[in-house]
Amino acid sequence: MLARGIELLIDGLARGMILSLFGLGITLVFGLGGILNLLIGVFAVVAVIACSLILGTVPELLVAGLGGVAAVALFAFVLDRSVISLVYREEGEDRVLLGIFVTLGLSLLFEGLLFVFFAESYFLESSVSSVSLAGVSITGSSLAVIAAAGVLFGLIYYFFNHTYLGIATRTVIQDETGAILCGIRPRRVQSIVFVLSAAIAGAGGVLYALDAEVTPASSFELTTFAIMVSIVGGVDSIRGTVAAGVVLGIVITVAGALFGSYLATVTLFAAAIAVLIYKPEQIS
Amino acid sequence: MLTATNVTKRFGGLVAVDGVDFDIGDEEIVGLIGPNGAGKTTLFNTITGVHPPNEGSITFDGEELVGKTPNQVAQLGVARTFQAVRTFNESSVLDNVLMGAVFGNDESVPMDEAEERAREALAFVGLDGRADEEAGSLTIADRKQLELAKGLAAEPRLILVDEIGAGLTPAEIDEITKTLERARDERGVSVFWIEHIMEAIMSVTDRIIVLNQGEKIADGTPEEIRSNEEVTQAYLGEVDS
Amino acid sequence: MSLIDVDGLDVHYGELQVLWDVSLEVREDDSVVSIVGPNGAGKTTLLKTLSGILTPTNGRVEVLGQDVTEAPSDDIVERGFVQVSEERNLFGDLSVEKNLRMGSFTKREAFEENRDMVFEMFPVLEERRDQKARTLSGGEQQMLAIGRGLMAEPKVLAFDEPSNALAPQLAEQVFETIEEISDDVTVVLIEQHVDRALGLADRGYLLENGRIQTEGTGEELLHSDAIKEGYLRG
Amino acid sequence: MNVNVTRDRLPTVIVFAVLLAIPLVFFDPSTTYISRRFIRVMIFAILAMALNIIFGETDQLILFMGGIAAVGAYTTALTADALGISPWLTLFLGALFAGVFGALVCYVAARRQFTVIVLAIVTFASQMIISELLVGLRDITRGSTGFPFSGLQLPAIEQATGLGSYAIQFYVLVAIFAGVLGLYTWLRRSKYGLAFAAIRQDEFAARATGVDVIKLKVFAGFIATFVIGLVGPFYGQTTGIIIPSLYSFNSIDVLVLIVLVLGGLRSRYGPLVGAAVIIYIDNILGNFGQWRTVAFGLLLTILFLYFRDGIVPSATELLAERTPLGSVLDRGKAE
Amino acid sequence: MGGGNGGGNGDGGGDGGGGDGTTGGDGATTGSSGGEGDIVVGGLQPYTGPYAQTTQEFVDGFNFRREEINADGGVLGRNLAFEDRDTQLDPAEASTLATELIEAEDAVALTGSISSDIGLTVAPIAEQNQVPHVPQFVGSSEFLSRDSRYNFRMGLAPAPTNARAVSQFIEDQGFQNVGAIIADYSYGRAWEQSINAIFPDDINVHMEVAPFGESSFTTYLRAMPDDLDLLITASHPPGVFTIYNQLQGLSNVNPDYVIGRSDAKLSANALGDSVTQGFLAQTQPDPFSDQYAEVAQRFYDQTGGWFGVLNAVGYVVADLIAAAIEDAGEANPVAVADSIRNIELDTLFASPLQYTEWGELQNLVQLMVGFESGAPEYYPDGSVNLTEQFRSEPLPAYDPSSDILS
Ligand SMILES: Nc1ncnc2c1ncn2[C@@H]1O[C@H](COP(=O)(O)OP(=O)(O)OP(=O)(O)O)[C@@H](O)[C@H]1O
Ligand SMILES: Nc1ncnc2c1ncn2[C@@H]1O[C@H](COP(=O)(O)OP(=O)(O)OP(=O)(O)O)[C@@H](O)[C@H]1O
Ligand SMILES: [Mg+2]
Ligand SMILES: [Mg+2]
Repeated sequence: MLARGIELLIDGLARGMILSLFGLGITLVFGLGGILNLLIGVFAVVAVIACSLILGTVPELLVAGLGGVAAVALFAFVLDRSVISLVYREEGEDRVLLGIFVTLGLSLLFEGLLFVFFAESYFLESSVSSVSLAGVSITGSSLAVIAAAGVLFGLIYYFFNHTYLGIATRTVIQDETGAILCGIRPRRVQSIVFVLSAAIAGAGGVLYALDAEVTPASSFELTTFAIMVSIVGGVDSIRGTVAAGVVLGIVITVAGALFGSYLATVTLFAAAIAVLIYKPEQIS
Repeated sequence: MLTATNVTKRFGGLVAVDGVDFDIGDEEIVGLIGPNGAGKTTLFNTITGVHPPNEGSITFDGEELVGKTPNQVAQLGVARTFQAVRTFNESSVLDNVLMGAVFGNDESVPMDEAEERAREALAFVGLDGRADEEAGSLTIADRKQLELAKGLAAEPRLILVDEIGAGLTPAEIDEITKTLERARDERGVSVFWIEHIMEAIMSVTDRIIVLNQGEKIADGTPEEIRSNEEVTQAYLGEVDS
Repeated sequence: MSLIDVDGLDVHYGELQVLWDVSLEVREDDSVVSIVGPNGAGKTTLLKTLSGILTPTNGRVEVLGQDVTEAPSDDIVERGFVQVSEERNLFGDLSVEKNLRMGSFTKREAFEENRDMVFEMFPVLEERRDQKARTLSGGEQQMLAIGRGLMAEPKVLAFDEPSNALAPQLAEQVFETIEEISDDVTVVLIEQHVDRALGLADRGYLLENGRIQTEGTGEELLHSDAIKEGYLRG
Repeated sequence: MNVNVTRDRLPTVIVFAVLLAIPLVFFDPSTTYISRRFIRVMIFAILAMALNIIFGETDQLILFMGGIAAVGAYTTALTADALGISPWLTLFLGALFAGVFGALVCYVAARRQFTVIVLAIVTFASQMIISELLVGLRDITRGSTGFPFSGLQLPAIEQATGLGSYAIQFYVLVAIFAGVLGLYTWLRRSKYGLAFAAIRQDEFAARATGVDVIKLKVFAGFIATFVIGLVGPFYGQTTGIIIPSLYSFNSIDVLVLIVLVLGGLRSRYGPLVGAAVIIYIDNILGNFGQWRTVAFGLLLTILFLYFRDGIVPSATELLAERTPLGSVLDRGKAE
Repeated sequence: MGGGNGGGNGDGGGDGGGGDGTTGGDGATTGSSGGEGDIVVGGLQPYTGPYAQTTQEFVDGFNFRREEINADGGVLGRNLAFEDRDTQLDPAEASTLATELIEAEDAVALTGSISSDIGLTVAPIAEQNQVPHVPQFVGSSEFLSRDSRYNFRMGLAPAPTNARAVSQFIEDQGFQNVGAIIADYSYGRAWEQSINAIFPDDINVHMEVAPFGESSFTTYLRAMPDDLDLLITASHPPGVFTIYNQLQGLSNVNPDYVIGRSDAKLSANALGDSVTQGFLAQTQPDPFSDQYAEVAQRFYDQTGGWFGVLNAVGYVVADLIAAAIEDAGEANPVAVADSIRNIELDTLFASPLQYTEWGELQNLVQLMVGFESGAPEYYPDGSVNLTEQFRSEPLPAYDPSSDILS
């Protein structure tokens, strides 16, 4: 019984860490620049597809995974320089609204393209094998996810708390003019963060695909989860987003085990609503 | 008219307003001064229902304000302006004042009468020529006047004014000070006024209340305040005007 | 050589023109240059243009002999022009120390040295180095804003209404600090306390309706009719 | 606030004359798909109108329009079925139920001072829950296979007028649209309009001015969700089936948002024009086969980037510059 | 991958006359746009959404057969044209498109529909307009009623029929412990009921119900007994691949066989080599027949692709509609529906295609197809080959008035 409980928690943790990564993709760009990036799911899917294409030639998952993430970062960079720039030209609520709609349009566009050219199901296989310890069996993918996401969180934490550029991104979140006055170029920081968020979402996608099927149709669902996690986590708090992802991951996993069916999904959304009603002031 | 007893407001561990008692009479201009962070704005917020006090009672014409929402307090006849001006910048100047006239009052005023009141309030602050402009296009000084007009259009008995002089030139401060004075004299409105600009506040107030770290440390005529040692130490420093 | 040379500046917000043909100069031997004028005259707009937040429609801005009219903001800070803005623009959720660290974004190598200098100037900031900026009192925030401005080792430090909304005691402190700083750094000062501002200034400009009306030494301006009528009490 | 009444009525007269003429010109028993498209335009115009009231006027972005429409549709159909009466009789009940539910959500949101985004997410999550429940409570709702629905016809009137059932349905929707438009116009010109403007710009200041923000937000929320709940059953009627996937986020909310924003937020005819344009575009893109979504996404991106103020406001502005007619159309926009 | 879509649907223009590169020149009859032009089949394809790939496979197979037919002189001397629309899996959209295809394009038949939602929405439209509707995949038992005359089952049998085939497989292999993951929507629940009604009483069945959109099945899988002989995932169609993949990561749940979806080719593509570890595709087309091999060879020669089971379903639909029109002697929908109902068509299915009067597949034979390393003869570029694990007896048609699903 206890073993089963631990298994559940670990499954939930792995799932939650992936959710956190997706959530971070939203948090960084929305908290920083006011753009609710509905392309997050597309980024994740593109990374998975790129990774799986690379696996065709370089059959090493780590390399291919990094390749996939790099590809999606490049994709995001091009978008940022072109369309997203037009959005950043607006300010305040105009930017928020335009951001939502432009990324909505773009996500339809790219989803459509993926449906036409890459409509298959994608999985990635990790070479980590499952482990059994004192009656607790942990799947290889969970281990891989927890390890990789853990490293990523560490890097992200270090970046945002200990590097000039990382702290600078937070200054742009808090006060764009203040940042300019310090000689920081918000637009450049925003670009870096946009690309970074795409890369993080891409990494989330690659980890997700270790376990579950990814198709172009996944992108809507992934975006949904990303937004929920980010909002529940407080939208501009990196720590909050990570915590929210982990908690929601565990909630949905445990609820699935306890209630067994559609109530799990209901529980997830209900939990999110409850958090928001209880603590709306967290959210800017 | 307004009586506060033992008003205390805490934010977490911080006691922003600490057991403050005071009252404001009819047709009186009362100043509220104190160092930055003394709790002046917070005191306003406890009166207007934005941050109801944790303890104490505030009555207005005998009616308890604690527990009322901001709009209920406004409708009872307590108008206010904000430290950072909060006019409705996308609406016309007239509509801004109209909002005050229509909603700042518990009587149901027909639209055309409300408009009459609004125009009159605009004239009172000297903005009558600019009724159709967008509020956002006014200068800060004019927007402060506009906010005042919006409050006055509700025909309140008391208006709370938060640092209306900040950032204005001396000439503009004089202007707005006169408007406040006229509000009392011509419209019978009491004014409760937070200000850091001593020249302005000393010149027209009947009484001044001084807050320091949430506590009331003095309450008296401008002369008394000027010569109060504690006030000088906590607030005025070496400068005295 | 002049530190700042502004020539024929026109600035618009969208359709709305706010500055007309503004020319002014900050010289190396100035210690304080004051810009005064009524609300909405365009003083803040002028400073924002100098900082590269706004781009002029016409005219030129030179900082330390280099044309920065179209330059990005970091170039301007790096060249030595920094401003302490009207709203202070602190980073509320960052600690005092991190705010200072961001101030040295363009002078990273000198961060520790400069930080210690700021702490020396404002000991209270050292006491609060790990406190979030938003929880500071108004006066402390103003000190932090000034400190952050100094971190970039500016040649010219501009202040936009530094005493605004400060209690008289604090306002006085700030003026004293400015006077102190102006020994090392050239200060551009915008103030509603016209008498104090012009009292400190070597030279001053009167800006009205987006145009420079008068210029002169602080003393001259203080006694000019234009100032007496509009800005000083009786 | 003075409105020149006769001049103001001109666009209204034109719009409704066109709407009334549409069935006579375009509806033909051999091309019912065209009738269906027009009905779809009306349905989305009304939905966008509802969103215009709640989001455009009071800045409450709700993303459970599909869910609310479903609440209206299921309540209407299931109670009619249970009581053995015509859904015409329970239509109001469905709408009321939807409206009360919507009002409740708005009340919680206003009390807890949700920001736009929080409300959007909370309603989105509610939408997900509603969909799950519709599928999960299959004993009541018939689960994911839904049930056929065709009770909202008026055979007597069809016979009396000689008009087809699609034409009748279209006219019913035009009547609802007229009602909502009338209500909206009245709201905008009364003190509600003033209060909405205050709430939209600065809720905090609005409270301090004496505006009962909570009451007004709940009021706007009730009207909007009532209208959405009212239209829900008609959407099922045109499709011939009431089924959870008919009322999904992707098929309702996304489209309504696009329609409203492209048509013109806070304009009286924006929702109608937006619905017509978007559904027309959608129709044309039907020929693109598997490239449809690509083309639609591309077009949307471009439209949003370059027509973000909405078609109606942009057009009236353009007209106002050129001709006196513009100022006529513009009425009701700026006051 | 993804190259398979170059060939197919370049016929978006669709206005009568020339257009199609492959036409044999036979359609040179007089009327350019009116009655004697192409015979149009309408395609309600969910190009956007989770079935994008599935529908594309279908379209490729359909167009392949259609072009062959046209190259062969067409049907009744006329070209068979395909008007496809993206339904986006939205019922409202699908119903309008179905009507439009019938009214504006004069479609003689509709096809392409996937999922119960769309099937159930389009079915009454087909009945009202008296146009035959042959979906790709609609498994809902409610798709057909005893009164249906214009709707015909195709690529996916209803759950009771599938369960019957699985039941035969279980008896044949002597399985004792069987697990199933049930999707929490009507098709999944229909499986649940069918399993309860049809499976032998003396075996242990363990069922777990998971949400429709679930992406993490580890929890449900852990709850399965360790010594499973067979795990049924076909009862959770959208989860099949994910379930199988997550199963690989669990050391203590090791069924010998896993029944997944019918699309062997997509399964192999998605799951890679692991598909050889017991994955089974339950198919209606028979990939081991000579006829199938011939077609698949032609397909490979022309497109370089692997002719999979889903391509075969598209192929069969084109075959069926063309044959029905020929039988009817006219491109009249009512007559075509009539001849479909009476047809006995030997095509790529494991049994001749036969319908009940209400449109249910009759005497259907299903296969359990396994995988091994290697490549099919007709697709030498492949890395897995198909193996026949089991072939069912002819299955009785599901009768909507029976009480299996109550
Ligand atoms: N909503 C709040 N949450 C937490 N603390 C608050 C809040 N509002 C005010 N405070 C704190 O309460 C104290 C008093 O603030 P208040 O705004 O009343 O000062 P004030 O006297 O108006 O100062 P100033 O003259 O600078 O405007 C300050 O320390 C402030 O940080
Ligand atoms: N973002 C803006 N958009 C449009 N107009 C603006 C904007 N900012 C300022 N203005 C207008 O430009 C003019 C000059 O403003 P500016 O803030 O530069 O004046 P200022 O001299 O600094 O005044 P103050 O003493 O009030 O700080 C004013 O009329 C103001 O209304
Ligand atoms: Mg204050
Ligand atoms: Mg200024």
